[in-house]
Amino acid sequence: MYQAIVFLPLVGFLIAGLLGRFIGARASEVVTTSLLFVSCALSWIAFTQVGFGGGTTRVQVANWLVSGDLVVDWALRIDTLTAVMLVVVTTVSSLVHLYSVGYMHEDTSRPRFFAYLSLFTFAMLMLVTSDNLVQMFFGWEGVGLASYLLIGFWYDKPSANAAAIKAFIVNRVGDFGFSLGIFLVFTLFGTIAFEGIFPRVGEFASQTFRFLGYDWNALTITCLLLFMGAMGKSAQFLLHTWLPDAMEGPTPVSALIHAATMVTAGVFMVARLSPLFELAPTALSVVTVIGATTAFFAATVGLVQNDIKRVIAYSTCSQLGYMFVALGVGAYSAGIFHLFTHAFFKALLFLGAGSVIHAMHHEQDMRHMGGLRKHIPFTAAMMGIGTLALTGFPFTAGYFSKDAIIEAAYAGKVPGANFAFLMTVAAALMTSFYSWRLYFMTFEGRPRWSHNGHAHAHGHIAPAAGGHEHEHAEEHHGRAHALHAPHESPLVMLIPLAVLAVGAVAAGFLFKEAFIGHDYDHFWKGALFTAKDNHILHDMHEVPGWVVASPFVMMVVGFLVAFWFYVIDPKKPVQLAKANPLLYRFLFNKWYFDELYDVLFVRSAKWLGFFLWRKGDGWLIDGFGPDGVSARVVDVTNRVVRLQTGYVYHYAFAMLIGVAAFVTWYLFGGVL
Amino acid sequence: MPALTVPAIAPALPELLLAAGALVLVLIGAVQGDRSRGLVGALALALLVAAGLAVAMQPAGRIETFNGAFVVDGFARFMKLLTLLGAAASLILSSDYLKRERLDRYEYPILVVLATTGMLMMISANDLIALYVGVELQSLALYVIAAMDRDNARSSEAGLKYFVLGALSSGMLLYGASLTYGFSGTVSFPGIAAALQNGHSAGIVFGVVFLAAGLAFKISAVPFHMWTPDVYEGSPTPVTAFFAAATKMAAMAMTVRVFVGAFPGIVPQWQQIVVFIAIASMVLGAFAAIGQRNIKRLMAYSSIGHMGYALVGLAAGTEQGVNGVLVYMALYLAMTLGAFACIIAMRREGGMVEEIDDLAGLARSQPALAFCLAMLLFSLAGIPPLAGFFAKFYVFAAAIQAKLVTLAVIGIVASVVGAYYYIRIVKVMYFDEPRGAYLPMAPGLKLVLGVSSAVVVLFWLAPAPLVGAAAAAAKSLF
Amino acid sequence: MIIGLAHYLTVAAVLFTLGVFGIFLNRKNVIIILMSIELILLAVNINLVAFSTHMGDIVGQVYALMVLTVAAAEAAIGLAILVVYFRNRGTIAVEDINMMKG
Amino acid sequence: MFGLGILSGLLVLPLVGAAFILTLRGEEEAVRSNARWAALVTTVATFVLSVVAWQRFDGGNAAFQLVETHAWLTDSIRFKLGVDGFSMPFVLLTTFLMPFCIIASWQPIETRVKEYMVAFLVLETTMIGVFVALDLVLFYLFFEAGLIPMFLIIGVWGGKRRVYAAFKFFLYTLLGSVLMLLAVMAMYWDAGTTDIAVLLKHRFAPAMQTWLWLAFFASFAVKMPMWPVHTWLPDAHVEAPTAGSVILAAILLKMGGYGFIRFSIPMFPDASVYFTPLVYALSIVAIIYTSLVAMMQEDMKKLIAYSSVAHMGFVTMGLFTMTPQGIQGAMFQMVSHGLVSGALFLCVGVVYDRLHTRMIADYGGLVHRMPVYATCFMVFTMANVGLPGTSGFVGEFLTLTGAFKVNSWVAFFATTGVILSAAYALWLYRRVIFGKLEKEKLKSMPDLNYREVLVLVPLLLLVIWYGVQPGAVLDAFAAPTTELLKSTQAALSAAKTAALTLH
Amino acid sequence: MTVAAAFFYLFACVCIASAFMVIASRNPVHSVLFLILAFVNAAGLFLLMGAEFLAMILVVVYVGAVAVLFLFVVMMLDVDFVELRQGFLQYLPIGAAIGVIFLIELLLVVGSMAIDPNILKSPVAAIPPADQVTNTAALGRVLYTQYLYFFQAAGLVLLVAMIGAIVLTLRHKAGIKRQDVAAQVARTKATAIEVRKVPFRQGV
Repeated sequence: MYQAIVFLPLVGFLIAGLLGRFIGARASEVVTTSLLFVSCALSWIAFTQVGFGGGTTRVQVANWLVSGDLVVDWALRIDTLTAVMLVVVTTVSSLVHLYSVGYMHEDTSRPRFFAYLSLFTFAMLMLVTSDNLVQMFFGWEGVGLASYLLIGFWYDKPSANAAAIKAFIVNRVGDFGFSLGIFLVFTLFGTIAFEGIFPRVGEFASQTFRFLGYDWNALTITCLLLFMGAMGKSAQFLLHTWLPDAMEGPTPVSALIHAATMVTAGVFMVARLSPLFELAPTALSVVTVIGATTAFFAATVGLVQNDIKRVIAYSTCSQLGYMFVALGVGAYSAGIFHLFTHAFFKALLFLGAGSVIHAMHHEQDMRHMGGLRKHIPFTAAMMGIGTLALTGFPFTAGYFSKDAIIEAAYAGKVPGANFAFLMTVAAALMTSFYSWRLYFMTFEGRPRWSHNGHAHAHGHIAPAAGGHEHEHAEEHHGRAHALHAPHESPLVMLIPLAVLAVGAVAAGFLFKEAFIGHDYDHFWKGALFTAKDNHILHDMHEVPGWVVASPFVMMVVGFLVAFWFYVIDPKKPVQLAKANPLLYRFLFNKWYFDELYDVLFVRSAKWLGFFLWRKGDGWLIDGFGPDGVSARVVDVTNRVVRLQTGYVYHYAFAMLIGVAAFVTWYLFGGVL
Repeated sequence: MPALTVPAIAPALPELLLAAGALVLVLIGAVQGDRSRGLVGALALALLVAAGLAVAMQPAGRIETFNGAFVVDGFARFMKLLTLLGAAASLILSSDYLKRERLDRYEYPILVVLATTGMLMMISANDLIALYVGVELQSLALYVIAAMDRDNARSSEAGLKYFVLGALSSGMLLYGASLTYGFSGTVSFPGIAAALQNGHSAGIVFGVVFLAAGLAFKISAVPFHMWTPDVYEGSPTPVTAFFAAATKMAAMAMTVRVFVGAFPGIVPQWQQIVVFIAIASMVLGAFAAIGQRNIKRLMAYSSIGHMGYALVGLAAGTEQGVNGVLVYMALYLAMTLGAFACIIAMRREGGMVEEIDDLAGLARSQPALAFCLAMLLFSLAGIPPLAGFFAKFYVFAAAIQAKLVTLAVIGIVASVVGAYYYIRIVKVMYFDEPRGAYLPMAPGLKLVLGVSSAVVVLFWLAPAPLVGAAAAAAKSLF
Repeated sequence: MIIGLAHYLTVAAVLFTLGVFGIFLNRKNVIIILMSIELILLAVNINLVAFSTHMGDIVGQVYALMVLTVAAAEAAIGLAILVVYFRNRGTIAVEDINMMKG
Repeated sequence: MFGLGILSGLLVLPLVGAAFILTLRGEEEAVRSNARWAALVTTVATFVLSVVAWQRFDGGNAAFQLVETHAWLTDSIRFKLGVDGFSMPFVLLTTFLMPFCIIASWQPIETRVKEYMVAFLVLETTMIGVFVALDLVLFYLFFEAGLIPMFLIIGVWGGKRRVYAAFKFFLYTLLGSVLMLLAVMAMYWDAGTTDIAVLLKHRFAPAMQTWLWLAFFASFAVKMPMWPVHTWLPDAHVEAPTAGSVILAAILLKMGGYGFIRFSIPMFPDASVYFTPLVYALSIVAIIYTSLVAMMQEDMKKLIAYSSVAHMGFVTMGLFTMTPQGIQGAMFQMVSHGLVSGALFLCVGVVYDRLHTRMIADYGGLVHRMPVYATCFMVFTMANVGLPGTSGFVGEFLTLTGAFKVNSWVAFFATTGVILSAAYALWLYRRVIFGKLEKEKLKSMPDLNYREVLVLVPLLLLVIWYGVQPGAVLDAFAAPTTELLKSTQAALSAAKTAALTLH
Repeated sequence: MTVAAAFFYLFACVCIASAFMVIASRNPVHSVLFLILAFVNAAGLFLLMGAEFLAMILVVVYVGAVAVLFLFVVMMLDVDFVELRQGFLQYLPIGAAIGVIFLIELLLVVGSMAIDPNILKSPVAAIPPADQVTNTAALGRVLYTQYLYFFQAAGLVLLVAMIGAIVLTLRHKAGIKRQDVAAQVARTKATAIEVRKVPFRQGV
């Protein structure tokens, strides 16, 4: 069964990828989507079996590589954590597949799209089922590849290509740390299999390891390196820059990869490695601080963005920060719980946004929307539910998980927990604001899409040059409907919205007890490790009342402000922005991270590369190496040849000099 | 009063054969005049072959005769065979050329035979007088054939330069010989070696220096090489081939015998000279050749370089070293003969061409010729698996064994520089656009080229016979 | 004062040097070079005879005899080449003998 | 047959084919066609023969197998052939890639086809010879002999600056190797033989080891090529015809690494340890420096060439970690790089044949016209980047693992290579394959034809297969690696004891 | 100072001086004459050393043959000797310096080095006492026996010289009448006289 869950998407990928050209787009869609639904159904079965029944299972698939004492297997490790992830991944993925059937119906490369989606799902499943770090890395990179391919799916768009590369490379920066972490684990433990590592963690709790000439606590440095990978994948502060750009991909991709599943891989990884992190308090503290910073930072940026998908992207970023805060303070289950609920409502938001974009003929700028509720009421309703869940409206999914995190942050003992508390509360306010801002700008108020702005948005799409076979569908779509009013999406797109909305509402109270409540031990069965002195799950229920209430208050305040700004007095935000131009521009430009990185890394790397090529290779190495030497050889040759004057007396003279030199050498050389 | 005994002449049979044959040829020529050109040429070739057979059939072991002035041993036989081979091959190369250039006079083969006689005498010389007489017999004949093309200013200039400098070198050689004689009391090599057993005086060392200068001139080692490019360029091409092939064999044999046979007691002293001229030759040969456009001139510098490599073996001063020299010379003979066969084949309707650029695109117009020449050039550059590599391998191995690491390193680096000009010719032949084909090759050229290319290309498959023979020959000197 | 070996060797050395000088300092004509060569050979002969006498060994004189003979032959060849050269170029000035160089 | 073993057969077979092609006469077109077919048949037959050898080969045994000896230069320098786990995969790699090279040259090479095929077949013999030679002199012979055909291949069938490239390649590598020749001689006089099996057991004095190591290093570093003696490679790669680049990248570069593992490390263990920091430093510089340089290239082949240098940096680093992971990983990296870079050059060749330019700027948006090509190229690009699941990952991962065990600095800097390699490879891919199809010339580009598919797909499958199941190759290295580490350790501890007793 | 010493210095000085003049005179004819003078004085030195035969040969061969040959060629080639080319002095300093160093070194060696007395004791082929066997006879005794090889080889050298000189210089010019002895001797009446019948009255 577990093999089926993992490998069915691979089968789908192979069929759609290799045969897609022959069997056609429709068949590819049907095959991949149905395989995914099978996989999804199996996952739910597995979830109930593992979560509410048996314990950990390990399924050996094959041997991967053996070198000396390094043994890497292809194996599936199924425990509750995995089961939760399986459910999340396959559910969202199958819904996204279904949704894409509608969303992408005019694209000409649908087989490719569905192949990529399935490939992604396979890689993600490999990631969450891995029983060792290397296989996890395989899945890790596999989802990276799929993400790269999907972001760059519309390869004609330079911005999409740039975003794809950016996503891959920034992730690689994280992987840099992850790889080092794996090497370090192997160096310390002599194995990279989880069951070999976890029992022995205790041995290394107080050991030091010399890394880069500095003595570190072995576990701390291990965890920090591994966490660097998680930061990359989960778009945490400093390595977050790729996520907003990744919105260049088709919206279902954003929902699947950049909201629900892939970006949570980092969270999953830290949770999976909780036995290590638990014994490395310094690392946990770093996780907390980074998570809190991300939560705050992304929320601030999200306040001012105008692109509907970008707002959600920053929101995702922010929410991922929440999850890391939970992990950092030791409330792993709270983090995973938020991951679980977040998958539903964030996928819902993205798919809803996709529906909006679909309705608006691929207009993404919220300034050109407004008043859409009348035209697409179902989507608006779904978005509303998603917004409620995200902002933590009571008894929605987000309410349980997010509030739990804020409480855990308050109760947390690790250094930085207080900071995390402050940040998360502040972020909760902003979350509420920007979420409602999004909702209001899109669905309420007066329509802004009938003006030139809308047409102008299509201006950049160059008319198709003759003979373009691959002129991609979106443009046709956009132009064909340019004069029509926004319309509701087809059913195939709305069903997934509905399903996810159910999840967004119900996932919280259904699973609260299992994840973080009384059924904790029974549910997790040791899949998440907590040290003996870690009582956070207990403590978080004991926090003062004002702490419990604070997120709710923040939510309400955020809602009211947004309502005031965007429904009652729409001129207010513009005035505010004009009043604080510096702050506005700082936020609007995402704290200038892209610019900074561009100067710091991209340009300097290019400059360095160019310098090394021209000056290093060209001038120094070749100039003093082969080219220089050969030039000198020619110089010497010219001189030597000039010695050969053609005059007999010079020749004779040379002979005489030769003899005289020898005689002198012997006479005064002391060799006689 | 010494008894009038008739010295054993059997050991000198090859030389006698050649000398007597030459006299007969002179008679034939004198009687028949220019009509006898073909006949004399054929007979001269036959004489060389016969002498070769005579050498080959001589009994093993070391024999001295003529009051110790003449020695035949394995070393001598080996080198004599090479010399005769070189002489015979260059005669074969010359026949067609001389006919076309209207130089085919019957004296030419006779002079070649006489020069070869002198070479054999040099190889067998076991005292300073025999050495001198042999050298002069050879040299005088060579001076003449260098200037054979007497209506050609370059040929006569070549002859003149060769003569003037050759005479100077003879003078130095003689001066050295006289000092050696005076300070050792004898002219016989074994005698000198014996006299040096109990110490040596500065006079001997000076004698060695002057002797070395004379010998180095004959093998065209730096700084006594200056004649080589001009003479190679100016002389008629088959004569150049003869210089490059036969003469070098004999001169190297003589050099080895003088140093190893007469001065084994002062190896450290002469080793320094040999090391120096070896380095200088290798380096100059490599560098100067790069600047050449005329292929004969290039071959001259190439031969200077190659003599440097051969001297590396001598510099080792050991049996392995001499073994290396012998292998080197044998393979060099094959390479240089093949190369000159190609050069002589460079003939278009208008006459001979000698510029390297005239080889352009040869690989397309005459692929077989180009392939052979390319192989020969790669071999000259010392690229394995061609024969030239083994030649270098043995001499450098000997140098390493004798701990002459610096010499070996310089030499091997020079060989890389040298490789440049060889592969430049390959480049011209293979990479450039064709310039028109040459006239068809004469059968003699084809024969020489075919055999030498085969040796060069296939040597690595069966190196043992030559290497074994050379080892045995080298052993006989020690 | 007894005239010993060294005296003769000195004379020979001086003659030898003069001969060598003659070859490379001479720019005028080739015949002088040929004569210089004869001087060198003469020096060698003096050396040989001096050693021969000094040691009471006749080999040196035999050697000298050979040198004499060969020197004569050499002179003949040399002059013959010179004549050929002159016919071609119309000059025997040493400075003109540089058609080939480099 | 004729007293020759199967390895001799591998050496002789291509030569027989070459000789046969040389004898071809007749009409121009017929000769061309026959030469192509003859070469293909020969290379395939050689491959089959090498597979037979592989069957007879016992991978679990660390000793030399299929050994045969013939009289050669002297009693102590013999014509000895044999393979062990280190060399067998390379023999297979060589024979495996040759038919692809022939097929890849099928249409692009139109002039002097006969000579071209002969050169390739001779080249094959020399390459096989390098890996099967069990005598040092014989090894050197084959090692250098390959220069001649390669020189001609670059020079005759190469691009615009082919002469410069051919000369640079030839002289550079020659200069590197001649010093090794001297070292070989010194070893001969010291050990009395050049039999590799005997030399592996011979202990050279530590002082001597240093010099020998340096001499061998000069040769292998150039061949590898290691920074800073790498500059011949981009030129040679760029100018060589496609198949020449393939061979250059896939096989010739491997000779350096093979030399390190066969000679430098086991024969000069003391010196190897002594010089390890140097190798590390050069490897790291190679990885970072050439990756950065690769990023700025405007010529596709040059970019791949520079990336080869970077990848070879992993190899040298891995070899000198003296850990099982490092060594096995390095060896695997070489095999993998042979497949991947070979395939990448083939990919470049595909578009070069259509457009006759290698400039990245001349392309863009190829995916519109050539989806299959784009897919293949993507897989190979990802393998080049070292994505898990491709063969590129296994080698990189293992070498880095080994390096980390020994020195975290080295691993730290080397790992930055994974970022940089992604940067240059993806950027190349984007500029060539993605984007709008705007250039007129590109609009009529046909996708891969059957011949090209035939060349690329097997490589693609192999790249992925070895990424998922590297065992077939990796396990072959296991036994000799263990043996090597054991003997090296023994030698080192012996040296240590000697040093202790001295004081 | 003995008479022998006086003669030595005389011969030596004149010899060296005339050798110098050989290379220094402007006119090659003078050079040849100085060469002759040098040879004659060298012959005198030989005489002082007791090598009478060589002394005579030197005079006969050199002065009689070689020097005359030189003169002959000098005259024949008819070169304009007067002009002394510029540039002669350009290299003189360095050339002279090297030459002088060279000479000094040579003198250092020959002047200071002693010969191993052992060598003196055992000559290879001792010169018989002059009062019993003349120098000429002594030479003759060894030359045709022990040193026959050299003698023959020298003959070959001379042969080469002869052939060489002929090859290089002999030219068969067309249109020159030559005496053909064989043809003269072979003349018979039949070949020498042609009898023709002349018809009458028609003229010749």
